Amino acid sequence: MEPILKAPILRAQGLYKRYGKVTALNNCDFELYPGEILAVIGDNGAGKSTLIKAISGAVQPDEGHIWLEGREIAFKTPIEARAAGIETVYQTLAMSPALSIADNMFMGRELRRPGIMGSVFRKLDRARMEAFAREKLNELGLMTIQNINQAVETLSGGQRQGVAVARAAAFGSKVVILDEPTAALGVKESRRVLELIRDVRSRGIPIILISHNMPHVFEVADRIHIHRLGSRLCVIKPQDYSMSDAVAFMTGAKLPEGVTEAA
Amino acid sequence: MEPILKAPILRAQGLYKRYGKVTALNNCDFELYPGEILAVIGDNGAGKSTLIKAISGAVQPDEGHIWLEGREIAFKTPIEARAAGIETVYQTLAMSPALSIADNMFMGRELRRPGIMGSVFRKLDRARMEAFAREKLNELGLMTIQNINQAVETLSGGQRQGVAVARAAAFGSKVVILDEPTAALGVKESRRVLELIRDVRSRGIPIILISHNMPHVFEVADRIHIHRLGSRLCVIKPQDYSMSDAVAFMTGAKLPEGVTEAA
Amino acid sequence: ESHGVAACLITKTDTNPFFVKMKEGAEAKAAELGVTLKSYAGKIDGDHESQVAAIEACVADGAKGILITASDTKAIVDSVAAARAAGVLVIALDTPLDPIDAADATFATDNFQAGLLIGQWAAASMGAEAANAKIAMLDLAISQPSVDVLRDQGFLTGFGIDTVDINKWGDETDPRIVGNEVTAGNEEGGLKAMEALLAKDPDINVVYTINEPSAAGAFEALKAAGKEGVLIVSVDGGCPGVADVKDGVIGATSQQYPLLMASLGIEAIAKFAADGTKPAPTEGKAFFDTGVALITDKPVEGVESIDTTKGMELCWG
Amino acid sequence: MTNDAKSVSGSYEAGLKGATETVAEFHEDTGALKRLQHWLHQTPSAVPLIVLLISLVIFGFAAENFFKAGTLSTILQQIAIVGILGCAQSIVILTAGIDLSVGAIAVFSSVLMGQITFRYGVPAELAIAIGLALGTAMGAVNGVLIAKLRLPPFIVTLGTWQILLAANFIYSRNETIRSADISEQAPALRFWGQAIEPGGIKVLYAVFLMIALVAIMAYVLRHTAWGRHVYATGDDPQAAELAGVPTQKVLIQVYALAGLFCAIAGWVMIGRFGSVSPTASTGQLGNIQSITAVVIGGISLFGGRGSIVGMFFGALIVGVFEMGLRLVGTDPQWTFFLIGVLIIFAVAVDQWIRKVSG
Amino acid sequence: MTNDAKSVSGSYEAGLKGATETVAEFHEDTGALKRLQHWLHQTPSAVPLIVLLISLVIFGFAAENFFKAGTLSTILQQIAIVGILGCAQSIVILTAGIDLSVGAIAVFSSVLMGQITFRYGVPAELAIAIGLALGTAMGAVNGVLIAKLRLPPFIVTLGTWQILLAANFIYSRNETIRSADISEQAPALRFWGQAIEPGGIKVLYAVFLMIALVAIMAYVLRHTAWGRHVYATGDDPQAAELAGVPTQKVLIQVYALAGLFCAIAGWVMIGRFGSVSPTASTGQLGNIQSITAVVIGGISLFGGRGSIVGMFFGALIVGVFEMGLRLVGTDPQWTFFLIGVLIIFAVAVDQWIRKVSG
Ligand SMILES: Nc1ncnc2c1ncn2[C@@H]1O[C@H](COP(=O)(O)OP(=O)(O)OP(=O)(O)O)[C@@H](O)[C@H]1O
Ligand SMILES: Nc1ncnc2c1ncn2[C@@H]1O[C@H](COP(=O)(O)OP(=O)(O)OP(=O)(O)O)[C@@H](O)[C@H]1O
Ligand SMILES: [Mg+2]
Ligand SMILES: [Mg+2]
Repeated sequence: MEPILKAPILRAQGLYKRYGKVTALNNCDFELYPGEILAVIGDNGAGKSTLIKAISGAVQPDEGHIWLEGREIAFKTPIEARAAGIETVYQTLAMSPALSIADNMFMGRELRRPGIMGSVFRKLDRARMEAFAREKLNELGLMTIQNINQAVETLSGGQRQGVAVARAAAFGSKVVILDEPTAALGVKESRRVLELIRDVRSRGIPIILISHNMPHVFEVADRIHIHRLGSRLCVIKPQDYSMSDAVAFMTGAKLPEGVTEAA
Repeated sequence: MEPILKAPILRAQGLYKRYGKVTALNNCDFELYPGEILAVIGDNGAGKSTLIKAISGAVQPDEGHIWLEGREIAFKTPIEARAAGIETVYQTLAMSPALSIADNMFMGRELRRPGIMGSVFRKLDRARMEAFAREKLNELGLMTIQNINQAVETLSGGQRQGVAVARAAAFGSKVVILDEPTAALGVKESRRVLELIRDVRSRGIPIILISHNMPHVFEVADRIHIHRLGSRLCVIKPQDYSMSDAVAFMTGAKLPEGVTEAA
Repeated sequence: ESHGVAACLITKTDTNPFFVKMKEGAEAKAAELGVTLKSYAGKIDGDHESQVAAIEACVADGAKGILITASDTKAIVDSVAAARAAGVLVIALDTPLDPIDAADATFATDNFQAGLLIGQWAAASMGAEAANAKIAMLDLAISQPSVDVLRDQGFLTGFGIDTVDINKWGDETDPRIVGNEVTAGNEEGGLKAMEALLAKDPDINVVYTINEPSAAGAFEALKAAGKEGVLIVSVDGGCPGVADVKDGVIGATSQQYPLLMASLGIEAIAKFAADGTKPAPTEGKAFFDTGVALITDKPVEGVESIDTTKGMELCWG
Repeated sequence: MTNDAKSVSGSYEAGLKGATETVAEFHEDTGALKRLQHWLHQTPSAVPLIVLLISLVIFGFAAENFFKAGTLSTILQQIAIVGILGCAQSIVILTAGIDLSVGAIAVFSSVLMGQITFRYGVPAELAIAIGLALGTAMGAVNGVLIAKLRLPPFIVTLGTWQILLAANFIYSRNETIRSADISEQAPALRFWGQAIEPGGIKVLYAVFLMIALVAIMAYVLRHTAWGRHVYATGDDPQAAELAGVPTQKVLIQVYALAGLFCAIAGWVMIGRFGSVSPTASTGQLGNIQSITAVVIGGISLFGGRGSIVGMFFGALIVGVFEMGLRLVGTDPQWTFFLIGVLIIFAVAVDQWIRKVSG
Repeated sequence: MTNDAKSVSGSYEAGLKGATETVAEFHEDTGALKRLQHWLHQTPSAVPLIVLLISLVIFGFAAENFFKAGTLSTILQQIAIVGILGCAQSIVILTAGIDLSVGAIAVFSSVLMGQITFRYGVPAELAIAIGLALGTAMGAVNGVLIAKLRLPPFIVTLGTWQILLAANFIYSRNETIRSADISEQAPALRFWGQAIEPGGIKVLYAVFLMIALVAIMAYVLRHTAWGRHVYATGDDPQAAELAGVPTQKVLIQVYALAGLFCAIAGWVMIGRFGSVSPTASTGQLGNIQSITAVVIGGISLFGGRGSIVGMFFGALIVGVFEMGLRLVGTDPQWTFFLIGVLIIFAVAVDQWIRKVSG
């Protein structure tokens, strides 16, 4: 697979984001190519989440430009990004605690009953939504969810994350962004998420995967974007480097060839 | 090391916890021996967090008994557990988002100024608390925290978890409980947490570690409590079984010898 | 024999001493005649909705008669009609309904007259200086319930100031008026309103107040500002108010007779229950006037008044 | 090094083979008590209903005239306005907001309908439509200030409460429009004051309107996407925004709809009182009354939790207390006192039932 | 299999050797504007202060009598009571609660102090002490109901508001104790009504008391463990509880302290108004007024954020608006209208400054 030849589907250049004294993004560049799985790795607090929030409209960068399929974009809300086909699982999961699993999965794109009940009375098709939610969760192996009408706040940490991942995978149409999707997941559930990621790619949708789990990253990623101190240090291919090289780069123990640290 | 010979420091028997239709703990037993690192592993939603919440007073079990150092206990609040020397990092981290890192680390055991300012005017010794917090975070390698007065809500997911872990490790006196302490942490930071866990044990304090990370579990645990469907399936020693056996037990792929599944 | 007769008293509020005394008068008379009396009140000044709810409760409870001091003289007319249709005798106390024949009878005081008396007294006391007066108007509430308007406009009329629209206070253009402020009819409101008006013009020399508690508050503000000898006039005639007239805090006040209204009302209900006769109005008026008297220790030519000793005998609480 | 990585996780993931795929099933307690508890848990509005029933029984014993059909229908008609304002307040509070201006919008709308008819000679039907539109607009202004400028709802509606109440007095020139005039010249204004009288028991149209509004809103909140968005917005606005709910739009719609409900309440007020009075105490007290109903009904002031049907029972509880105490003949100050006690008591019982059934 | 595991993570953790240990440092913008922004960010009470200064300037131009020492000291004395009630309200709101009963506690306490002195002939000093104790007890009852029974603060204090106000009227028999009697027989009751007059400008003791209370509470909230616990309790009560804050105890203490402040306000009321009156408007309006001050001062109604100094400026802003508008305008209805507009405007400016300085 050589996605580098095509034009990037998503590109960012010179992003800055400052929070008071803290600089979360510091002249950061970014590229995502069609059909690839791009992993983003970096230390805690390196600015990975801020980067993807800038892309998905959850945060407005102070400076910099972003292009989606060649057209410059500046999403003001995540809704705009979603409408453009970018689906994101945030690290904080972004779920309404008091609402049920199905409600959360279909938030903002609810299914309505067929016929007059749906078109005139705009009645939700709960049965269909619940069935869909149950199916997606089963695909992830989240068998322990005993009650599909449970409020999300009563789910275990991992179950909650599973719901968020299932939502993004089911609805993403252009780009799917996953911020540490397996952090709280068990062995079995993590494995399913990795399979799901591959599935999504096989549907031709590129994926941005943020993760601290090196084996996972090296297993599924086509390219790895290494983030350090608020900007992209380098992009490597998993075939060309070992995990310990990657770790050395992101923690500052080693510098990749051809790069000199700015600070 | 053969801790099995001593009396357990913490013991629980026949714990039940039901949430409406959901049974989170189902006749669960538990033992922790002095000076050991006990790992608790299990699927998402198996009831691990509920188990440790029952122990630490954050949740009251519907039935069952718990003993600390041979005396039966029934903590009504986490404060009572803390006063008894049990320090816990909850999966939800339990931090006040709007308060600073130092405020959060010392919540409930603040340091006061020496002399009359402290004893009469009860003034906090911010300088000392901040220095301590910074030191503990540095020990964890959380170098990217640029401002010790940052509100916790502005920290990255991993930074936040680091603060919670540092707090528990610094103050635990009898038992330290860690619920997925490395879930959001980077490679470097995770390594430091594992070192810290060993440190704490070397101070003679036993640790309960909940984790989905099998290599970590097999690396540091003295014994592994495998949780399944709300109760203890078995306890194994990492020397006696392989990781894939443990995974097989917890996901129900295999049954350990001498155990027959109840359901 | 009026045993077993149930009656209701519905006042505007039940925190204003005026209505508290009215209730006491009614209770005393009811006990004397063996009438069971239940009392209700609005929650705030101008609250006619609670009064409507109270009328409905009285009807549901099978009362024979209702005594009511209307918070809004027009707005409760329908409920009163419904009560009368259910065979209940409704008597308006203190304030006539609009139209006045909406009630079976009215035992009222004339609030405009009360204002008029203090206005005339103030003008006469000042003599020629009245042309240069600087007047502070301390009213009740911005919702301008009818007592508020009647007393205010009565005072201005008595003082000789053009009221412009007589159904509304605050629209006057006479430069002698420094300003209107609302007081909620208590000391706190009177004090704050007076402070504000003094900040606007420190030379105020006449203060109209809606009632005696607000007059007491205004006096505190004037005292604190070191201003002596300002003419304060008020309405009500409660015993603390008359004492304040005696002490020179208030120059003159118009006294009303809530106890009398209430006891007359109870008697009328007892009579109606006994033989079905309804009370008749005062000769030449559409209602039974229970009267107003000006109380002052500094009487002036041309305005009839009684002194505080007499006022103390007649005062109601 | 992909192979390397595979082997790393492969080293233990081998254990996954043959993992059970069945959903865990625990046997369910099916005792009657358990079921009751479960039902209470699932049906948040059941708790205020129980409190309501208890208070009905108590007053039935305490006041002899209480259990007459006339008394009960009077209670319903007395809460009609609070109930409609409560619909407005409920949706606002579900978004974690608060609307202190509900009463002011209601009174001002009723004054507008009346004055537009009588001052300018506009046909009553048109005046009503204008009044409803203006009420909606007032609510929408609240919504825009809250959603777009991100001002706290409490302070925005505190401001508009004062503004609208003052505007109401200024515009109406404190004039009450008399009931006789309305009956003669603009009976449409009094529409909701009409009643059906099956078996001599008078039930106002207004009561049916209130029940209909509650039912419609219960449906909308529970069964439409918009309803779910209202809950999500109140539950965790950031999460809702990230999950794709247009929270700003939802907020503006909610406040505008609340304004419409308030204007409807204003129209109902004309029917109920017969006249149009700018001094109606709903302007001052409508907010506290509606919030009380909402909170007794179990809707959380922090947003996102509770049901509008609960609000309806909450309004009824207050209505029953007030009427019951009036019939018992307590002195007004004692009535206030006891209503205060009972409000706390009602919520305490509610909380207790929830806990026991937790 | 420990060795096995070691090798697994060892396979990539080798890369950690030599990882940098320095803390990341970014250069900081040090322009004047940036610094101002930073200061605004760090000092939440600065924003209402700016709004206050702006409104002072505007009214200085608009009303000729505004910038006289007498006017300014009148403003201070007019907000003294609201300011003290605001201290009570601030600590309650910081815990994500609300106290609707503040005004009622204040009025009832003042009535108790007065009646205990005059009805039972108790020395005024002792009566004051009893009044303060009873006020604290009333607050503590709120606290117990909220913390122990876990009832919503809004509804508990709505209930106690009614209860205390009614008790106040019943106990006082609606009687006012006249100013002349107090001056003669119990001058201690009027203590806070005394004034110093440097250069002829009168400043009440009450004003100094208010400022002292704000200063003390600012210190306590910022610099003591208890203060931090108050913030944590309001911020996320579950997290605070898990982290070891005795939230129930904190809540009870907070409401009891609020009760004490209210009782102090009641004592101040006697000094300020001269007389003791159960009908004082503070009983009805004290809650809304104090909440307004708190919210304009930038304290979040959702708890955990804001400073009590901001509340002080918030109270001043309202005081300045009210006085300024009275000096400019004439008709109280229009004044009422404009105060509504200005309250919204003040908060909008506040929000705008925060955003710009974000
Ligand atoms: N709202 C905010 N206000 C202030 N600082 C912030 C805010 N959000 C993020 N930061 C800071 O920006 C930096 C980058 O945060 P970010 O969440 O992007 O890190 P990350 O790479 O995702 O880390 P992790 O792996 O731990 O999730 C951190 O130092 C964090 O403290
Ligand atoms: N408050 C609650 N109400 C209802 N159900 C709950 C509640 N808390 C937990 N549960 C349920 O109890 C079960 C056990 O949850 P728990 O959090 O203990 O799982 P866990 O083993 O810690 O899972 P994870 O690894 O994902 O953290 C789950 O099915 C969860 O949905
Ligand atoms: Mg992150
Ligand atoms: Mg868990």
